[in-house]
Amino acid sequence: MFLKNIVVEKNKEVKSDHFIMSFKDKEIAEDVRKGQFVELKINDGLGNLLRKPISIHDVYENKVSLLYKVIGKGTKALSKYKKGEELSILGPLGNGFPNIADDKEILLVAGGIGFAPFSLIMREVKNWKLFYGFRDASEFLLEGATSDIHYENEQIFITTDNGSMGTKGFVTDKLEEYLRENSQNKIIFSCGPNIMMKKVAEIANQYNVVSYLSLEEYMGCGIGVCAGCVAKIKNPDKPDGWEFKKVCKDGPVFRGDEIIWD
Amino acid sequence: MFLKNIVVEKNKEVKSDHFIMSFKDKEIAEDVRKGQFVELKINDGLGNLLRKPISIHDVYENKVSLLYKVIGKGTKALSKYKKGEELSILGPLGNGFPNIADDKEILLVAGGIGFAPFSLIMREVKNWKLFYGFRDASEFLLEGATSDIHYENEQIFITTDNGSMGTKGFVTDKLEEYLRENSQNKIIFSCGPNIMMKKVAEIANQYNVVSYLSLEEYMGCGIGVCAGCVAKIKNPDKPDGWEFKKVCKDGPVFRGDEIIWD
Amino acid sequence: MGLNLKVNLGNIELQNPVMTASGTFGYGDEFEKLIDLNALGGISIKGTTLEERQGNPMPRIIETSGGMLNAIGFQNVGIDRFIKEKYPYLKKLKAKTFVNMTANTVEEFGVLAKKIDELDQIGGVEVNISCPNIKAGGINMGTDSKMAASVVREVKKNTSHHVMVKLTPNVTDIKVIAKAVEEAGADSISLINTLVGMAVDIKTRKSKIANVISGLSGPAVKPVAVKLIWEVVNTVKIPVVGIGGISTAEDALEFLIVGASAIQVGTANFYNPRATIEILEGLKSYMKENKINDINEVIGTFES
Amino acid sequence: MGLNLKVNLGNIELQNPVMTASGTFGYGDEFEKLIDLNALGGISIKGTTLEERQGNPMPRIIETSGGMLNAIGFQNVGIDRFIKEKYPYLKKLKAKTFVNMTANTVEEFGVLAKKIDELDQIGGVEVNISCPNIKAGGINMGTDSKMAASVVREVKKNTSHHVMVKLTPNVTDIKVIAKAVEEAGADSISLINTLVGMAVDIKTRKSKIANVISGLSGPAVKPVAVKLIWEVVNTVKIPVVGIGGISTAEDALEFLIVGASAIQVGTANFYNPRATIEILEGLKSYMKENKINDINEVIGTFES
Ligand SMILES: Cc1cc2nc3c(=O)[nH]c(=O)nc-3n(C[C@H](O)[C@H](O)[C@H](O)COP(=O)(O)OP(=O)(O)OC[C@H]3O[C@@H](n4cnc5c(N)ncnc54)[C@H](O)[C@@H]3O)c2cc1C
Ligand SMILES: Cc1cc2nc3c(=O)[nH]c(=O)nc-3n(C[C@H](O)[C@H](O)[C@H](O)COP(=O)(O)OP(=O)(O)OC[C@H]3O[C@@H](n4cnc5c(N)ncnc54)[C@H](O)[C@@H]3O)c2cc1C
Ligand SMILES: Cc1cc2nc3c(=O)[nH]c(=O)nc-3n(C[C@H](O)[C@H](O)[C@H](O)COP(=O)(O)O)c2cc1C
Ligand SMILES: Cc1cc2nc3c(=O)[nH]c(=O)nc-3n(C[C@H](O)[C@H](O)[C@H](O)COP(=O)(O)O)c2cc1C
Ligand code: FES
Ligand code: FES
Repeated sequence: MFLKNIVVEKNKEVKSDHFIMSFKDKEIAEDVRKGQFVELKINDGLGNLLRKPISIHDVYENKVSLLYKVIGKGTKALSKYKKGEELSILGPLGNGFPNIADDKEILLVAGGIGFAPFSLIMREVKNWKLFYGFRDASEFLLEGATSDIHYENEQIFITTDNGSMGTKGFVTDKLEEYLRENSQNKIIFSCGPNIMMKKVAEIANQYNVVSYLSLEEYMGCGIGVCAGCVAKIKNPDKPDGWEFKKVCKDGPVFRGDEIIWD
Repeated sequence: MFLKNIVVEKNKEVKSDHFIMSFKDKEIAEDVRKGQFVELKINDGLGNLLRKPISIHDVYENKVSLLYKVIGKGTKALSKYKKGEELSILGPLGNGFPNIADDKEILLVAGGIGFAPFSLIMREVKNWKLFYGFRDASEFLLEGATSDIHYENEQIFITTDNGSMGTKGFVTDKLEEYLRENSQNKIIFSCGPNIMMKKVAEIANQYNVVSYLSLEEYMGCGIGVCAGCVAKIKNPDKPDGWEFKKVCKDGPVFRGDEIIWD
Repeated sequence: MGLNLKVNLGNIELQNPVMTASGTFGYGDEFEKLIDLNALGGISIKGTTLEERQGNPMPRIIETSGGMLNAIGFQNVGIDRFIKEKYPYLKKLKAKTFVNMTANTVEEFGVLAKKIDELDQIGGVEVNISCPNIKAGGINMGTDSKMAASVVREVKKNTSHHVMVKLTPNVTDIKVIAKAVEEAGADSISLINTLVGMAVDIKTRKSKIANVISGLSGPAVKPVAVKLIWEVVNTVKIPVVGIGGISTAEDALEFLIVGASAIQVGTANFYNPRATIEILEGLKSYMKENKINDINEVIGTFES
Repeated sequence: MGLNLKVNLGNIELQNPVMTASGTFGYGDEFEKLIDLNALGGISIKGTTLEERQGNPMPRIIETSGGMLNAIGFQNVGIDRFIKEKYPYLKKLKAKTFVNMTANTVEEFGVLAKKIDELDQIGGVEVNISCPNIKAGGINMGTDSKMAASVVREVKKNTSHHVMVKLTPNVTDIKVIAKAVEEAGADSISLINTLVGMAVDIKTRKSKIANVISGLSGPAVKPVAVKLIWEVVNTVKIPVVGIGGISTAEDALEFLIVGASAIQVGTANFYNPRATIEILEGLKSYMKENKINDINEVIGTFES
């Protein structure tokens, strides 16, 4: 974990409202594990007091990149940063996805901007398939954001809400379809809206596949001291059979069968 | 008075920490009277909540310019504005300096950045002399800021704190020296630190010259509704012989012999 | 399709719930070049006292993080000059005028109320009870339920106008004060007035505000205001007017949703003189987007 | 020339006046990669209760203008696990540990104090009395001078450690509470805890925080904090520790100048994990610039 000012090398809109920001930093690049995130301090006065969590999208030869969607005032202000400007960054943070032996196939299930942390996995791991759902073709991030990652078309399953690309419908339906045929030696990594991930956990359970889900919560500190970002995680040792774990420090990735959704 | 977004045309450091910002606006340009000011909303989140008052430095063919010194976070943020960016502006505000018949000589007495409102006068009025005091030669704004205004060297009396330009000493001493010789048909306009203007008022009184001083106070609204910016002004009709007048609306220019300093 | 923005404060109707807060809008006229005053629901004038007052020494205001401190000290023209010089302008507006007033004794509140009672074209009086009671050794009347109630009774005795009572947030239990003023006859309650605050100049080691103690307002105080208004709404039956850090339609909606029947915009008028109008426009957009015809369908719909 | 930054809180000495505030610094260890913990004056740990607690449902925090709201609900490991798992690390630091604790009954405060009394390497306990008293129908103990005093007496009875009592700002008259806890034996007072607040999601019309009522902290509250601390300093003889919106050395100096003997940094730790260290450096620069050798020459030098 580092706290430092990085110098923005690129900050560019790749699809409507979706930006990639990149910077060079050897220490961070070498320290990153897949699925970790950073906390950015956006300095536009006091309008954005707290840091903003953004996943590490990709790392390549000391270049770290973030893929983010503008949804509010923080990300809006982030999108205004220009090449050469400095930004205080805290990270890498959290426990990412586990390392998986090559004989297992990793099924990546992404919903919308939830695709962000998967680039690094697609780059460094061989045996994967991507199930990627989004609203409209204009939000397809695979080309704009990760043009230099090599993959076969058969590795990718796309669904959109409006059918403008891939199959019209839910990405979780595609996932189930696939698992129905081949559920051996699979493992699921997922990131996206809660409603989607809950479904992923159900399907994983149904097909007896282990799933790892990357959760999102509003964060105060990012380092486990404020307890602002918790998720209900099963723990038989606790009186009620669960405890609140910190998404920033104990997560953001948790096993799907240990998460209690309510 | 207008409330509008202007587009920054220029925002450039002319001397160390002294900037000129200019923009084109016909309505404001035509409405301005000498010694008025505007209130700028610096939009860097909530770090600068209130507007900042800045004098109208110069107006020339619909181009309005402001001359300001970076002294705190507001002016710092102002200095970051780039050509093409928008800025909300409220003004022109206040009562400026009175119009003076040509047969009177106007003695402009400026201290440091207090020089700001005088450019417009030097441009539009003929019969003036400038008494201009500042700390160090590096803060001399006459060349950097007003290069296209024509004047004779005899019209200008300079003093600096360290003697690096003009005479070493107080500008008010120069003023007195001058008045000692010629106090007929003179009128004084002054802008600068309170301590200087208080002295100007004393000298004016001593030589029986009318003086108009432009006061500075922390401002809330700039339009006379908050009563945050008052100055003690003589008024025989009030029980104590004075009242608090609003610098933003009743001023910023007041007659020197009516101001009560305490 | 016409949107209804009319709201009622007990016996009076406002053409919409957007008012201005006392001390931040002068007597209205200063804003006539900047906004259409006739578009507003109401205008609460600068706190008026029996005699003209010059107020506190300078400096009186300073910016803080997300807010500002002020200690103006009720500089105002006094009730008689208000009636002669300011009222004629205000009475012609569609926005209802609320005569915000304050005093240092219960009796003086009565005298003021009687004078205001003569004005036939106002929305009501707004009684600012956050003032030191000189006879009771300077205790803030707004923090003592008995004193607060006696001020309200005295005002009610002297005017048949709508009596809005403005509460201070600087109390342990706002419910007690709210109940007391309701029982004393208040027709509505407005809150919050400023939070007490202070700021130090580390160079001079003196206060940044001459009066030392000052009042905090602006976006910084909004969460405190929303909470107190929600508590008061759940305590009294009379209408409540929400104030505190409102600068956008979203802010205003927070207050309406927790149950405020109207809102007042204060500090925002300084940095955005068009804030009130923009809030009004924003309320209309919200209603359209959410297919709401009547703003009253928003008020008090908070789900806890 | 050596600068002296040592300050005394009654019977204990801190190597400098910069502490961290409870709930914003965990148990210290999380910061070890980011700052030199041995450089701090003191660390107040996350509010500890008798039993482990899971706290409130999510969401628990939200940003506001210049501040943030939180309703964590005292998620913590409980006093026994604190002693076993966290204390061994903390006791080795030069920064003095203050065990911040809270409970819902007076008796439980006593039990906690007794357990803490066993720890020989701490600076003291910090008693957070802003908690509902279950036996007294949920009234906040920090807002009632009698309850506050009885908590302090119970704690004093059960420990010989330094007892710092942390006050809530949500009261009409802080002087009454401060006097009561001083008379009950408090060795020092720290304040402010958070201001009560609330925020509404205008889309769902529900609270943005699951618990509805939450606590406001951060730069937004600083003016309120400075004012209350100044009042308490002028009321009691025991040392006062200033908290509330401190994020820079200038902020810290405001509190020291009005008379705080030390300060605690809270929310700033989140957005600037190096805030404490930067404050410390800033204090030193201020002393050098103003030719002050001893930080105690700054404390309480406010000229009103
Ligand atoms: C571990 C983690 C990784 C993330 N990775 C990415 C990513 O790679 N790309 C991406 O586009 N987004 C990512 N997000 C989401 C991103 O943090 C939010 O979109 C961003 O904080 C929104 O800020 P805003 O000011 O623009 O929006 P706001 O207007 O402040 O709020 C919009 C919504 O964003 C969420 N949000 C706001 N602030 C925070 C905060 N401090 N912590 C958590 N949630 C917040 C809230 O749910 C809020 O309702 C991630 C979130 C987490 C927790
Ligand atoms: C009528 C008038 C005309 C002015 N004209 C000019 C000009 O032409 N050029 C120029 O450089 N400066 C001018 N000033 C001063 C200018 O307004 C301040 O320098 C500026 O507001 C400082 O803001 P800041 O945030 O940079 O400083 P801060 O760090 O906020 O404060 C530094 C000091 O600036 C003053 N100040 C800060 N905010 C305000 C405010 N809202 N209103 C008044 N004073 C404030 C205070 O005395 C404060 O101590 C004028 C002021 C007034 C009242
Ligand atoms: C400069 C200033 C002057 C004020 N004067 C008065 C006043 O005279 N009477 C009154 O009842 N409230 C007064 N207030 C309080 C406001 O009406 C309002 O209650 C408070 O500022 C909170 O709202 P805001 O955050 O929108 O400003 C004043 C506030 C400010 C900032
Ligand atoms: C997320 C969070 C958790 C907190 N938890 C506690 C706590 O457990 N015990 C306590 O006494 N104060 C707690 N506080 C209050 C802080 O210690 C401090 O008094 C308050 O936040 C004001 O200081 P600040 O503005 O510097 O944050 C908490 C504050 C925050 C923001
Ligand atoms: S964000 Fe603070 S504990 Fe996770
Ligand atoms: S700044 Fe508000 S009255 Fe002058």
